[in-house]
Amino acid sequence: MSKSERPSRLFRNLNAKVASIPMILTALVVFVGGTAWTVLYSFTNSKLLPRLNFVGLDQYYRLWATPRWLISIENLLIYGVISLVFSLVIGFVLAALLDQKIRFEDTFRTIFLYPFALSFIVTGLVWQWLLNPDFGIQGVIRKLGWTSFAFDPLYNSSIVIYGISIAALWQGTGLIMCLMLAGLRGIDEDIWKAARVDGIPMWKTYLFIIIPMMRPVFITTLVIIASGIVKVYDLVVAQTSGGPGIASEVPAKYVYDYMFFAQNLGQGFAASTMMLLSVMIVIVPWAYLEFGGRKRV
Amino acid sequence: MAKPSVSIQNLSLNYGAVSVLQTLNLDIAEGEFIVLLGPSGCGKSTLLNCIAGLLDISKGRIFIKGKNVTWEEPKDRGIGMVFQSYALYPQMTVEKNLSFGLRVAGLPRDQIAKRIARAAEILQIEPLLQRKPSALSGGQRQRVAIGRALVRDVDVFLFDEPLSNLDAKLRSELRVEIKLLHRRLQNTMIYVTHDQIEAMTLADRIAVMKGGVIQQLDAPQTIYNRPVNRFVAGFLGSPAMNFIEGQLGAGDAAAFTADGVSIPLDRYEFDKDRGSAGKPCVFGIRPEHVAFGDAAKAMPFTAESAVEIVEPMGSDTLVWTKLGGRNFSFRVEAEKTLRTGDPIRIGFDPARASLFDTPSGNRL
Amino acid sequence: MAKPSVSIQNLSLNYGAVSVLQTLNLDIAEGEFIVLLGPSGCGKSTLLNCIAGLLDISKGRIFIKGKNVTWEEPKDRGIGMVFQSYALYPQMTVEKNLSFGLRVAGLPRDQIAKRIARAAEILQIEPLLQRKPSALSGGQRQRVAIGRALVRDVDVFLFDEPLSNLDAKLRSELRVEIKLLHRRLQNTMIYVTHDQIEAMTLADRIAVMKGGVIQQLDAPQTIYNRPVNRFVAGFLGSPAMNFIEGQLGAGDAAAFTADGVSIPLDRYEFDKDRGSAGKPCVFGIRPEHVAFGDAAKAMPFTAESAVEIVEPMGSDTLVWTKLGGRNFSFRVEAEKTLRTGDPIRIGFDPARASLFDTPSGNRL
Amino acid sequence: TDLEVTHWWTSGGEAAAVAELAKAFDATGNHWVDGAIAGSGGTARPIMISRITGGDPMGATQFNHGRQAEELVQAGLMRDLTDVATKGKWTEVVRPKSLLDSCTIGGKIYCVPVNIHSWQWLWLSNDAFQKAGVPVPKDWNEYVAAAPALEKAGIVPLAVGGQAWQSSGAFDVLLAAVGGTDTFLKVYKDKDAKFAAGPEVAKVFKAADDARKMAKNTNVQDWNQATNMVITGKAGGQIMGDWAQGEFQVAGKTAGKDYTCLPGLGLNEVIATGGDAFYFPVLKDADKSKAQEVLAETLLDPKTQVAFNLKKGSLPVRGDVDLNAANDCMKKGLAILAKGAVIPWTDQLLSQDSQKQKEDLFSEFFAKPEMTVEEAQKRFAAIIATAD
Amino acid sequence: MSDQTVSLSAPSGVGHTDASGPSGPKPRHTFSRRNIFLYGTLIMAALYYLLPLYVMIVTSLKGMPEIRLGNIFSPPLEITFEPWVKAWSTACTGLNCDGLSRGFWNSVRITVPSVILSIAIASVNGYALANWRFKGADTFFIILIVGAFIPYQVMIYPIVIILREIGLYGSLTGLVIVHSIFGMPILTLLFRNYFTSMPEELFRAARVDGAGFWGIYLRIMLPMSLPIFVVAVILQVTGIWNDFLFGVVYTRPDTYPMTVQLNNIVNSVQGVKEYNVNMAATILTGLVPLVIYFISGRLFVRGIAAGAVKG
Ligand SMILES: Nc1ncnc2c1ncn2[C@@H]1O[C@H](COP(=O)(O)OP(=O)(O)OP(=O)(O)O)[C@@H](O)[C@H]1O
Ligand SMILES: Nc1ncnc2c1ncn2[C@@H]1O[C@H](COP(=O)(O)OP(=O)(O)OP(=O)(O)O)[C@@H](O)[C@H]1O
Ligand SMILES: [Mg+2]
Ligand SMILES: [Mg+2]
Repeated sequence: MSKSERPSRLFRNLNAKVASIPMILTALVVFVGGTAWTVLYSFTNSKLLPRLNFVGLDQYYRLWATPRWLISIENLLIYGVISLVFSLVIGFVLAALLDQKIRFEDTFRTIFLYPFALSFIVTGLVWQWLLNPDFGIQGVIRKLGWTSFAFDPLYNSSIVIYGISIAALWQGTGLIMCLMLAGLRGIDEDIWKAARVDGIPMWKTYLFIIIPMMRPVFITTLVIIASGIVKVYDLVVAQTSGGPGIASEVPAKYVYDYMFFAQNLGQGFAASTMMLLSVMIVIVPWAYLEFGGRKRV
Repeated sequence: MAKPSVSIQNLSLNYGAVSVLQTLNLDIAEGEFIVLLGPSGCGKSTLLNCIAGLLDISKGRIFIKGKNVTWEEPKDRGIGMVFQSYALYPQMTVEKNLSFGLRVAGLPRDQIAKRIARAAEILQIEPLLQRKPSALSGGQRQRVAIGRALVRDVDVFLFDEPLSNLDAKLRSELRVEIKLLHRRLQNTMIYVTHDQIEAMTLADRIAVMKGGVIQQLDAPQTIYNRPVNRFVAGFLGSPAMNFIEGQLGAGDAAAFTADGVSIPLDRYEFDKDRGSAGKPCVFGIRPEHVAFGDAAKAMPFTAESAVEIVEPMGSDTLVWTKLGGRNFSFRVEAEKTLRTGDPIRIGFDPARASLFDTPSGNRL
Repeated sequence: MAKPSVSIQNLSLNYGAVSVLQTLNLDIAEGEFIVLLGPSGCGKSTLLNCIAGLLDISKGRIFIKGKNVTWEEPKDRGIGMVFQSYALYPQMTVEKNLSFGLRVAGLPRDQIAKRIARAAEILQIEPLLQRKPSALSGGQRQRVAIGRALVRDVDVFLFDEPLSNLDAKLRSELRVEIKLLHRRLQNTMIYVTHDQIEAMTLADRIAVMKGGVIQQLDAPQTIYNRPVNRFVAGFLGSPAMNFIEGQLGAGDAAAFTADGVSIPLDRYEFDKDRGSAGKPCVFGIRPEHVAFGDAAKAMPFTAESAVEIVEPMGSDTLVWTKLGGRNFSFRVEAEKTLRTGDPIRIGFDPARASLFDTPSGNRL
Repeated sequence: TDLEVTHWWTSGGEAAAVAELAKAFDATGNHWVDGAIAGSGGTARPIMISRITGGDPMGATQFNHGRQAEELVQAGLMRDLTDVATKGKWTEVVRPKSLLDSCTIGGKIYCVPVNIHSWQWLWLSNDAFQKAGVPVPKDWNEYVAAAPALEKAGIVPLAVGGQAWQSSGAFDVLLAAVGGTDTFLKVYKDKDAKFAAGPEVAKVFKAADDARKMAKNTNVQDWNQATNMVITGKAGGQIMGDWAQGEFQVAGKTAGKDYTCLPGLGLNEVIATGGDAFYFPVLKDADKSKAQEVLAETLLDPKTQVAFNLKKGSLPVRGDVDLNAANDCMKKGLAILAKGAVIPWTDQLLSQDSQKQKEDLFSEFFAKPEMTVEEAQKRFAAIIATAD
Repeated sequence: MSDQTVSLSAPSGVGHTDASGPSGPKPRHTFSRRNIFLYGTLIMAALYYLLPLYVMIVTSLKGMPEIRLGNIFSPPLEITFEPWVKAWSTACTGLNCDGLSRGFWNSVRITVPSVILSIAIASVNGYALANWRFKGADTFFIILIVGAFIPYQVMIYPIVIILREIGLYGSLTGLVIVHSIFGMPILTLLFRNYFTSMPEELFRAARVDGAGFWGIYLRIMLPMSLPIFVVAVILQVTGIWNDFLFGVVYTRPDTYPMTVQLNNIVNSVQGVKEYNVNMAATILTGLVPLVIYFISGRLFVRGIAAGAVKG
């Protein structure tokens, strides 16, 4: 009855392993399997249905020769930079303001956060409307007498992606603010006191002391924002459907359109593989650093 | 008396309805080392923060160097502060940590360099200047934290439990360093702690606080030997003072009686009127003032008892026995070998004891 | 030696590439109170967790009551454990906390009630049974945590720094309680701490650890008076032992020489061969073994010096001076009044000192 | 039996037309479960395909007839309707014959065409031209000439919605109308890239450039919103398929009086035989399979054909039905059909992939004035070169 | 320093010339520059965030003629609830004219089990990852986290195949599984961080007490993780309720969730767009998550502080 032999590795922690089966299955079958499947079929000329008809890198050559894909990438970059920078800045500023022991903090916080409860579809619809040049903001201001006023980002190819960003920020900054607020609340009170005794002005304290200290929060936030950016789709569809022309196309939409609309799965898979590849290059090293290295008992 | 360096007048502070400090008065002389001692939550940090200007007070005034600073910003009060958690700016090097406040204040470069060099030399942290706080040991961090106050060239230093995050050995080392620093700089220092050894060794005067009120403000020896009330008596001293509850004896000669013991009090100096016989009171005597064996025989009061527990502490040994039905401890040299159950004779001189009124806890 | 209660054989534990415990052997007798003492990070908790079965060991075997439990689940090892942070289940009442393990094990109700009643009585926590941990004071929580181990009716108690979260006063009180508990239960107890007072007062034997290796395993007094190496010597004792670096003197009579002092060693008991003259070594003497003034004159070794710092600690006073170019402290009674700069004579008996080889740190 | 039918007919006129189908089917004792998916074929098709390939097929589903369902059929997911067709003598009644050809793969019939949609229409608002003080144009060239006058009157000359297929379709119409039937076939049927880069097609691109200039202030997305601009006189006209007529009808407008329709843009009166067809996925349930047959029959029933197509504004696929109730425009269409001036439509000629590429190109072309005609034509030729 | 004689309760002002200076709390002006800046900025920001909601509500209460007048910001002259009624019960998609009402119940039927299942799985995963680490667990977790970045569109096809293979395609169960899969990465991360931040000793104590994997989870960990559960529930309810893509791809018309219904209503343009109905439908669709946010916003922030961002 006394076990002097080391029991089999497989059966130690058995319950934990059993309980993790859904996770393991999801990770292996859905994410790894699905991805591998996608990559495999990106080398075929599958049309409506997946078929193993290998054509080498043809889909990729075509992908990178397609103006729409290039525009999508460019848009994603612009949208990504804008979303990242502005959500972080706005989110942080709002959080910092709310952290000043103000009155009605709850009210303000709720106001900033509520758009997050709405889907991108709804967000897109509302902002499409607010930005409609005829009866949105531009129309109203023109009616007030300023007839040369122009604010029609959704109908102007060169700035349409910024128009989409406005809506995205409206929807997403609330959550960022919450994360930042939680981070700010986690900062040692003594740091603030030390800075005050040192006579460091508030903004300098934030800029040079607090923000560098909140690095982990910023990283978490960054991951959340970034995963949202890569996936952006609904918002564009709801707001512009990629228009005017193809000025606001994004990669996720390219994937979708080519897989289902153009019935060219191979092309869609090639595009998704490119997206995955870029995501992996950024995420995998980060994930390993963040979750893989640190060991705990 | 000389103009006090820090003077606190009728200070009150509430958090909403909770009153943390109540009409507190405290004058601190130039160059004095004051320790605020008290249990957790008694308002020590609060008081320190009020002096630093980090909390808005509810009532009263604060003077530093004769100047009314009640409404001044912390940076304009001429104070430097060291925090329990060090509060170093983690992403800056030690040098940046030290210089940041000065740079913000717009001091010329060479001045900054000079001050840092001086502080680094005093604290012996020159080799660390280019490191980040995360690459420092606890003691080194603490030194940098002190350095940050040092470079500000201030009149008053405030310390909020600066050593409580360190281990015992480091703590005693840094204690000596702070003491030497004070001797060298001759600044006024206000030091918060709940460690009585720190308080005893560092302070010129100790302010023992409880519930936002200063219980006793006096030189360490006075506080140790003549505590004004039972709280102070019990709070200071490790091992703690022995307390025996009983009452003043009847009859002419003053005596204290409890469960089968009667301690003569003719050698005890009463602070005030001794009160009537039968008055309930508490008798307190410190373990190191209790003699045993032959030495006990010479004492004005002796009793027989038996050893209950022996706690060897290395340098000396604490022995627990019973007196007046209460656990009673006394200290013996480490060499003495006593065992549980040994019968012993103990004795002490009531002149070294303290007697407290039971209801109020005040010294009699 | 009787069959050991706990026996650890060639235990090794690595975290990945980091080896925390290295081929460690330890036999603990039935009813013994063993304290694991060592600086932070030396592997005390790790060792305890290995015994409890909370960590998977890399090599070696563990026996409890003669049974190989190396791969048993914690609950089947016959151990109870008390944690530093109490680890009470916050959402359960005290009673539920105590009974949780028993309920999990499926004990009958009346049995559970009986055991809880007994533990509550031993620990005097009957009135608290219906409270939640958040409504308890630190000391009470600690008692409940002990109670949780108690109700399990186990052979071996494991304590992981059970008192380190408490304040000094409570700590010394609970220390006594644990000692009494051990006396009453006569269980084997393994107690982790880095507080040397706790170790000295509680232990039958102390295992001093450093870097995952047991440096010395001995009775407290032996460890205190005859430390096997410089680490153990320095780690135990507060105030710490004075160390003077120098070398063995030349000539016939054994002596220790350093910066202008020569200490005769003829009364010192060498552990082994004393080694050749000029061998670098460290001389260590505890502050309480140093006499001063008239008493010093009687000592085999005396020296003149001057007072540098006086640290009154209430019960006694620590005085710092210089010897052999090094800071040197000694303890005097609290009554003695010394002031900085006073010239003094100090002396001690080298028989009470320790001498260590400089490179290896081992006792000579 | 309940039969779920998915389709993307959700605009006013379309919904009314579907109701006719449902009514007719329900009358057979079965029940039409409506599975409308709003948006356009682009939104709906992936859902339909996912469901069919995912093993949860609906009872019947709409596709444009042509090559959209080709692979599903090849994968054996679609039901062979040859028996029903033989029984109903479809080969005889369906007209033009090319329609049934699109449903035929490997000699078997897999779909039921329900209507003929032709893209080649220019819808003009009589009101708008009146307001601008110019006569209603008779063909594309006059229309282009009238554009400045319309603009001056604050009217958008040509309404082209933001959806990609609208601009792409408009170009195809111009290709057939301005370039002519041969040009159209040479480009799309023969996929002659050299020709597509040549001068004949350049002419069409010139016309497309005109169209883009005329359309630049449209600011709406959906085709029916664009149609609505024509209905309300906010726009001069729209190049749109005959389904636009349904909207005019719902709005209570009369052809000839309120609006004018010019098939083939008044230049080349042809009609493409695009349109919608119903496909029937293979089902396990025997009852449902039976109901599928009933539905297939119902769809081609002459009465249903009339009712449906009147509402939808499209032409019936049977030559033998009575369309007295048809309005002006439909009659024009029927006449052309009768003349046999028909061409196959791009859905039948090109794969969805090429269609999509084309859509991307023209959507960009219409939205981006900086894009030169030459560049657009070059890219167009490239698409044709790789088209299949 | 032996000569100082300071009495404890010296009357104030002794030895000071300056007895009349500032005393008591520093005066604070309600309209200080700081406050004006602070509240000014906050109010401006609040306006930006509220504007769309205002427009939505106002528009949904107007009749179409009033909307045609064009000023979207003006309050309704005549409040009408007809758009709401229409959006809820009579708006048409194709032949179905029962508005959002049917979708609402479908959404409930989808959301409730999905939320429960996904949180159950994720919390157990997080717990296993935090407390019962086994070899390779980290690798799976990293895969999961990377999976959070995969655009959903990419996964539609493989999932169709997977569901087809296990025969759950088109069923509610299938959709619930899909939601659980895609909710897993972020939720697992949240729970893992939360459980990691709980004292390890608690877990050990329970093991010594003999509780096993499930015993510790159910009896010790669960009762302590209310804050993170609140966050998870809020995130999942909003996420699943708002989902369109999965709802439309993996269900059939009789089980379409509300968002699909909304899309149908909004995109089924019948002549002119009925903005008021669209807006009412939009608000109705967003109502459930909105209400949850308004009620539990405070808990949300607290929970995030507890789990999502560790310093
Ligand atoms: N922001 C606050 N709101 C309400 N009460 C507070 C606040 N900060 C502190 N207190 C209360 O004020 C009292 C004094 O707190 P303070 O921090 O000064 O204690 P302390 O003596 O420094 O204790 P410690 O030794 O634990 O640091 C405590 O009872 C505390 O609960
Ligand atoms: N999960 C882990 N992974 C890697 N190293 C670890 C881990 N846990 C502990 N260690 C290392 O093991 C060593 C021993 O740790 P342990 O907790 O046993 O120390 P300790 O003696 O209990 O210290 P303390 O007094 O601070 O509790 C430490 O150096 C620590 O850094
Ligand atoms: Mg404090
Ligand atoms: Mg430990």
